[in-house]
Amino acid sequence: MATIDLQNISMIYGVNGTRHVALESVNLKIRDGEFVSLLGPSGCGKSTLIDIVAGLKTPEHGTVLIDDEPVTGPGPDRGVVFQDYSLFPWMTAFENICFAIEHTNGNLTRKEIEERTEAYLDLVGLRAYRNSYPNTLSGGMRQRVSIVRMFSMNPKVFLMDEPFGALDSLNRIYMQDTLLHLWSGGEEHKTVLFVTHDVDEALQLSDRIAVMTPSPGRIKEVIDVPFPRPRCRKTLSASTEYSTLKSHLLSVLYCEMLNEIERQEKGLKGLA
Amino acid sequence: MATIDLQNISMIYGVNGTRHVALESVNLKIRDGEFVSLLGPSGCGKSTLIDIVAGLKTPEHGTVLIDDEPVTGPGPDRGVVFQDYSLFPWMTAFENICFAIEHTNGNLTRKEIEERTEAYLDLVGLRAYRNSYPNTLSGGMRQRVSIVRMFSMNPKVFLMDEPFGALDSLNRIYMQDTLLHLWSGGEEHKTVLFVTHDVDEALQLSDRIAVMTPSPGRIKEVIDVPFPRPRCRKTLSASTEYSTLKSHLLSVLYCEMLNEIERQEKGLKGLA
Amino acid sequence: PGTPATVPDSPGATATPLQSEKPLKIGYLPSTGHALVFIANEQRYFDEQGLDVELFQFQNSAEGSTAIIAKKIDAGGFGPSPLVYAAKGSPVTIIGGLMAEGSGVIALPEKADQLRDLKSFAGKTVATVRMSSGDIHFRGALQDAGLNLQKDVTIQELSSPSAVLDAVKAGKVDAGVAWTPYMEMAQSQGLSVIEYTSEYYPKHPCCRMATLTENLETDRDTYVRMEKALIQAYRYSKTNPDGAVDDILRYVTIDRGVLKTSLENPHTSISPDPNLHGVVQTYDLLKSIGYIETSVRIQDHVDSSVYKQALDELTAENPNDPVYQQLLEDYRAMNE
Amino acid sequence: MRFSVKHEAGIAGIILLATAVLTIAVPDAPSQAVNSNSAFITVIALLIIFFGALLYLHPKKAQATADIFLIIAVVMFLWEFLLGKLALLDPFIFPGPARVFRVFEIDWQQMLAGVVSSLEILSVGYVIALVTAIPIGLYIGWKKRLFGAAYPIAKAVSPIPPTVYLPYAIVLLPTFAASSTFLIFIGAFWPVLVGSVYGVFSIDPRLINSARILSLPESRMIQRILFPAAMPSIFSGALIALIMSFITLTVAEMIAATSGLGWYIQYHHQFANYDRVIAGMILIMVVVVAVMYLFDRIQAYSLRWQNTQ
Amino acid sequence: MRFSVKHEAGIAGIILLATAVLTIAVPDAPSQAVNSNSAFITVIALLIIFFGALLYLHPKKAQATADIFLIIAVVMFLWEFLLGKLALLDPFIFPGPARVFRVFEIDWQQMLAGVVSSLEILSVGYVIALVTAIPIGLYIGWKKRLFGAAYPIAKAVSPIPPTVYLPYAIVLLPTFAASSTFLIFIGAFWPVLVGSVYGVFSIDPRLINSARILSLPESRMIQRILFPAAMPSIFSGALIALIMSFITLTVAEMIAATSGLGWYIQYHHQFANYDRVIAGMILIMVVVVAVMYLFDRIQAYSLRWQNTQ
Ligand SMILES: Nc1ncnc2c1ncn2[C@@H]1O[C@H](COP(=O)(O)OP(=O)(O)OP(=O)(O)O)[C@@H](O)[C@H]1O
Ligand SMILES: Nc1ncnc2c1ncn2[C@@H]1O[C@H](COP(=O)(O)OP(=O)(O)OP(=O)(O)O)[C@@H](O)[C@H]1O
Ligand SMILES: [Mg+2]
Ligand SMILES: [Mg+2]
Repeated sequence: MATIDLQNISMIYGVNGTRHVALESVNLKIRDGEFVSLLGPSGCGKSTLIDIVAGLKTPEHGTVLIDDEPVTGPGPDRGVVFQDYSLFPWMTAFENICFAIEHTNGNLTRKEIEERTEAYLDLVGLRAYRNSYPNTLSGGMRQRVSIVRMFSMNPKVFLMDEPFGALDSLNRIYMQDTLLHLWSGGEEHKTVLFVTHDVDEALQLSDRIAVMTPSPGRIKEVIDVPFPRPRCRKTLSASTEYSTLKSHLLSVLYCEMLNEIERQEKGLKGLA
Repeated sequence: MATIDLQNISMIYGVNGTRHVALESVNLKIRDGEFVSLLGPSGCGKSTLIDIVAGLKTPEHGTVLIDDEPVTGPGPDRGVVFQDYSLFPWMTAFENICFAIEHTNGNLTRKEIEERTEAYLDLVGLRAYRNSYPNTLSGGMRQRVSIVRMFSMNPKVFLMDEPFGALDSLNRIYMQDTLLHLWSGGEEHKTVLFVTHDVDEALQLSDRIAVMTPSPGRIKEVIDVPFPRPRCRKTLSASTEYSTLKSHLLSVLYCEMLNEIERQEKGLKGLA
Repeated sequence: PGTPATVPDSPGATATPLQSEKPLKIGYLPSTGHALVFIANEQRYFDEQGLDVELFQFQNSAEGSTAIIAKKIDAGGFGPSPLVYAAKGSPVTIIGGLMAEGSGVIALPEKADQLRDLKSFAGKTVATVRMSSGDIHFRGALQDAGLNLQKDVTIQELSSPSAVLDAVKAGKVDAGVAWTPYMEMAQSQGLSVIEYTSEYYPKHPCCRMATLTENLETDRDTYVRMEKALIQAYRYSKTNPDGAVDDILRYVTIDRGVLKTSLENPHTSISPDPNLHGVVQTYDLLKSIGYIETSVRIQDHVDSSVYKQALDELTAENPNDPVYQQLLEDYRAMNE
Repeated sequence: MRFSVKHEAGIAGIILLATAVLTIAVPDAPSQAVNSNSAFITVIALLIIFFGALLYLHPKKAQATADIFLIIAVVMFLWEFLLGKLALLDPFIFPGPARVFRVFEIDWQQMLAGVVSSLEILSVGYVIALVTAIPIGLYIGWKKRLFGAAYPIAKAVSPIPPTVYLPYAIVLLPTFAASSTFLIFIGAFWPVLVGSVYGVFSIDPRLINSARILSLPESRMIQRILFPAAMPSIFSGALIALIMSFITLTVAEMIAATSGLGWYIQYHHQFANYDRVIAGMILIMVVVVAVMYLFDRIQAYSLRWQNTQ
Repeated sequence: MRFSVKHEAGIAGIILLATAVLTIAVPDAPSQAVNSNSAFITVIALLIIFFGALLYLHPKKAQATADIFLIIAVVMFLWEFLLGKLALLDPFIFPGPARVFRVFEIDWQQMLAGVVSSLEILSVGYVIALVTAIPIGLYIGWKKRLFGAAYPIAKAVSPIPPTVYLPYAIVLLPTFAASSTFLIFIGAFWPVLVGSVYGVFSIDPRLINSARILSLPESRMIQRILFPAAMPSIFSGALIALIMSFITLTVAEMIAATSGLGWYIQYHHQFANYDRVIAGMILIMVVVVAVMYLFDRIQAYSLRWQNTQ
């Protein structure tokens, strides 16, 4: 059970006297058990928004309500996969997950914790790397540990910031399926806020997609994804409904960005 | 002018007494001005290979020849975009690029260096962020600074490790075009070794694609991409030749991984 | 109060005209033991002797003695350390004295009575400052009384006389060895004096004025003049004790009353005399209590004649001065 | 219930005032009595004014200011009450505040001269230590071979107490001032060296790789990469070095000094003038706070790229 | 042309041998002469044996070993030649090696006792400093409010020289040994504190965020996140603290000690026995090298997650 209600969120970063508006009046209501994706150009404030919902940053204006309670700080009800998947470098992969379980599922015995950890490592095929320190893992491995660490906290809300960016395509599909399974599989639906750059990924996974404008970030449009679940990747992407939705999404997404890109392209000529 | 010749490269990591074979007998010849992509599952040793060619790691066996000269250390002839795009946190975006130009294009005046830096920042639309420290940039912005920093070194060889992973789709396409332009646009073709997880990206950009096996990493197959240049994204992806090549590539890539994934899926059931 | 160079009541031999004053660097410790140096400087006796004296303050004897050896200063009076340096074969020579006696043993009043006899120190703990004059003479006295320094008493060495006072007051030790003006401070803080070391070794020397032997060979006259200034200072301290107190207070920051009592204390004597006999006695003590081990004869490192010459010249200038007469007498008793 | 900053600041002010009232109204313990308590009263008045000014000028730092002054106020009050009025501990080594602050009134000229002369040898010795230890430390940390050889030797030499250097400094250096400065230098040298070496060691290897592909010449590598990257650790070493230099002052000023912060303490310590010793300590603290303020500003500016938001 | 390690090791060995030959064959300067040079010869022999053993046992570290012993050999040779044979500097404060090493032969019992008693107060004081300063430092670094109030006060108090604490330690603590230990403690405290605070400050904020979403209780946060993350900086502080403790030994052992490393130096310094002072310094160095070896092992183990390549 968890609803997320973003009320009129603004965020301003003040660096060396200058003020940079990162988010402006963001309003979004996420229902209990809903899967919402955030799409938007680089630098539009997606990570900032995730941090705010997680309670790690305090917005300049506005409030975040989780189950109608205002957020005042981080809590174990909200798990986060960070864009740069920060694992604790002094803990092995195993210990990183153990540690998360230990502090969010209070009443487990040591043995149960370790069993669960093993299970989660199996889930991402990293059993052989249980005793490796993060420094010795490849980028994709670290990302997978970071994802299962979040799963292992068993929070009500999943906040995921480009979680699958460093994965090869097969692992990516597999992790998507796993995410959907964990989202809907347990006794209760999780509520998911999912940042991605991949339009297909957003369409495959989400109930709704929120598209943001470039900085200052605002929510431009929220698009319903009406496909029934479980969805089949192949048939879905072949359907015309899918194509229509995708091109609509792209046009919304790109309309403002194209000007920007055009400007950049001039730079390319300037370089020669 | 630069050829890359990987001769029988093996790499073993020794951590706390255990030995982990990351690369095994990798052989690959890249011709002058060629664009070669590396595809492979997470953890197969792609980043390790890039590091070895860059001269940052010494292989256990084998040699890397650049223009028939063995590599003994890093050199300004090889530019690298790292997977985690490490910028110097104490330099602003502007200074990061300036610094790279300054040390690789020895005979420029201060003014020329700064002008070039401006041009490169324009190229990725980050002029407004010239005085921002990396800590205050978004993931995608940092990645773009890191990419142009490499371009600005004007090396003969581009070594790029998942350079576009954190970019939104439009910026990604734009950066791909920019890369192709810089690769072929100047007086001399650059030689590119490009790591990606995106099969489409590899097909759109490369002359050849090397597919690697999961650990220990070996080169399983090298596939020619025969499409003429300049390539048009839309027409290309619609062509049947493209589909055939793509499914071949996917089957090569996945055949070994599928077993692995199947094993992982059992973990998912074990978790419930 | 600033004491300008008044017309000296003992006109010094101003053989050297003032414009070619001889520079001389003297090291001292901020302690009442160096009173003669302070008075000579304040009363401008050095100037009268044609010396352009520059004073250097040190915080302990070791550094001061090193500075002499390193020729960074020309002379200085640093406790018994010139004796030790001489014993090491270092080319220093003692030419005069500054202070004698002045040390004593203190304790809490309730303990003091039981410790009147030296033998009663058996089994007790005593705090001292190693290598201070009091320490040497107290150890010597214990040994003379038949106690074994290693077995019969526990001697706790501390870093300063004030630390000794603290330790005695805090009851960490049974008794402590200190010197003036700490003896007076101790009394003002409620401690009792058990005995002064002058009772063990009358007229035993304390700070000695020393210089490098080679300085005497090349420039003896300068040191004679220095000694003359110190003798004049001695005379001043005898004839004008209040003025002396003022002069000393410019160099040491202690209570005026305490300083005055300490100068009037019969167990303390300011004296410019080199006291060859006393030095030999102390030197022998240093050896017998195990502080030094040497074959060097200390007699080769004391040159009383510099002082004698200074005294003779002054007496010649003022044949009837009772202070100088007394000093002459003392000289014969202590050096010949 | 949590107090607001305003409440807290108010309480601090009231305690300071109470201390002043206590000082004036209640007679000192006989063993702690001084001619006049005016110096102490003045200090309390100055504290109150300073407190108000800080609150007014830096409203953002009101919390820290209130906290600090609350602590100071409580310490002053207890000091005056327990030692000044009740003389609970040996009045000789534990003088009351009135006696201590009176020293400032009497000795202020000497103290001022001491601050100037100490800052002189301090700054020269400290700056030389920085200028030599940072490059050497960075270089040792960077060159694995040098590290293997030089660092163990440096570590073996480092714990030699400054008093041991004293005679050698006196003999080998031309002037006493040079000897004092040398002692400050040697005391400050090791912390900065250790900080620099550790700084290089804890640099993220990915940053080092980023730099290596530029094939920088060594000097540039040290100046532009190792130095800034190791900066946080260097600052930590430099702070300890600063503390060390102040501590070494007492030893350095044993040689032929007649003024100085360390000399003042050492000198009066010798005469068991504990009121002056404590006054000297307070003086050192005041100087240290001022120097640290400067230090913090430089550090904040140099590390402005770190920990943003 | 670059020498191979073997060449270098050979040269170091030859210089050591040459020193021995020089010692035996050429008479000492008169001012430096001692009854017997056998102690020095023994030391050189031991050095050669030790050198060979290290080369043999740790072939991987041959380069560093050869470098270090080359330096030692050159120092020994120059020392013997310039001071022992030629007596170029004042023989009184600059004794030759034969005179210095003879001290070990004579005083070894006393020295051994000194090492034991010093290590005792050293380890107690140092460990107490670690145990108190690390948690306090981490906590101060973590709690912004505490940092604002406590850290400036800590910095103001820190530069008080240990000699000033002496009388208070003597009066307030029950035994002289406790006073000595306290001085060691206070000397080691500040570097560890500063290292811990800076350690917390330089933690990557992303790691802090990772930890915060787990909503850890404060104690866990400190133990499991701040402590390991700040570890490199804590080690840097702890190393400086170790150096400081050895330096403070000379002051600490001025209180009623009758043996000890610092006491030995201080004692003979007072008697101007410079051969013994230098022997004491060498003894301290040997002890420090041994202690540092232990320290390095602990550090390498604790930071094994860092810089793995
Ligand atoms: N410093 C290291 N120490 C020990 N093992 C390492 C180290 N770096 C990498 N490895 C191991 O080497 C293997 C290859 O790592 P590498 O980073 O090259 O993979 P990759 O192909 O780049 O993967 P990804 O696509 O996930 O980035 C992995 O199994 C990893 O655990
Ligand atoms: N700590 C900070 N200080 C100042 N500005 C910041 C800070 N963090 C982010 N910003 C700015 O806020 C804006 C939004 O950043 P954010 O990281 O939320 O973008 P994003 O949507 O996640 O982008 P990306 O897709 O590239 O990760 C950017 O312009 C960035 O420069
Ligand atoms: Mg982001
Ligand atoms: Mg990789």
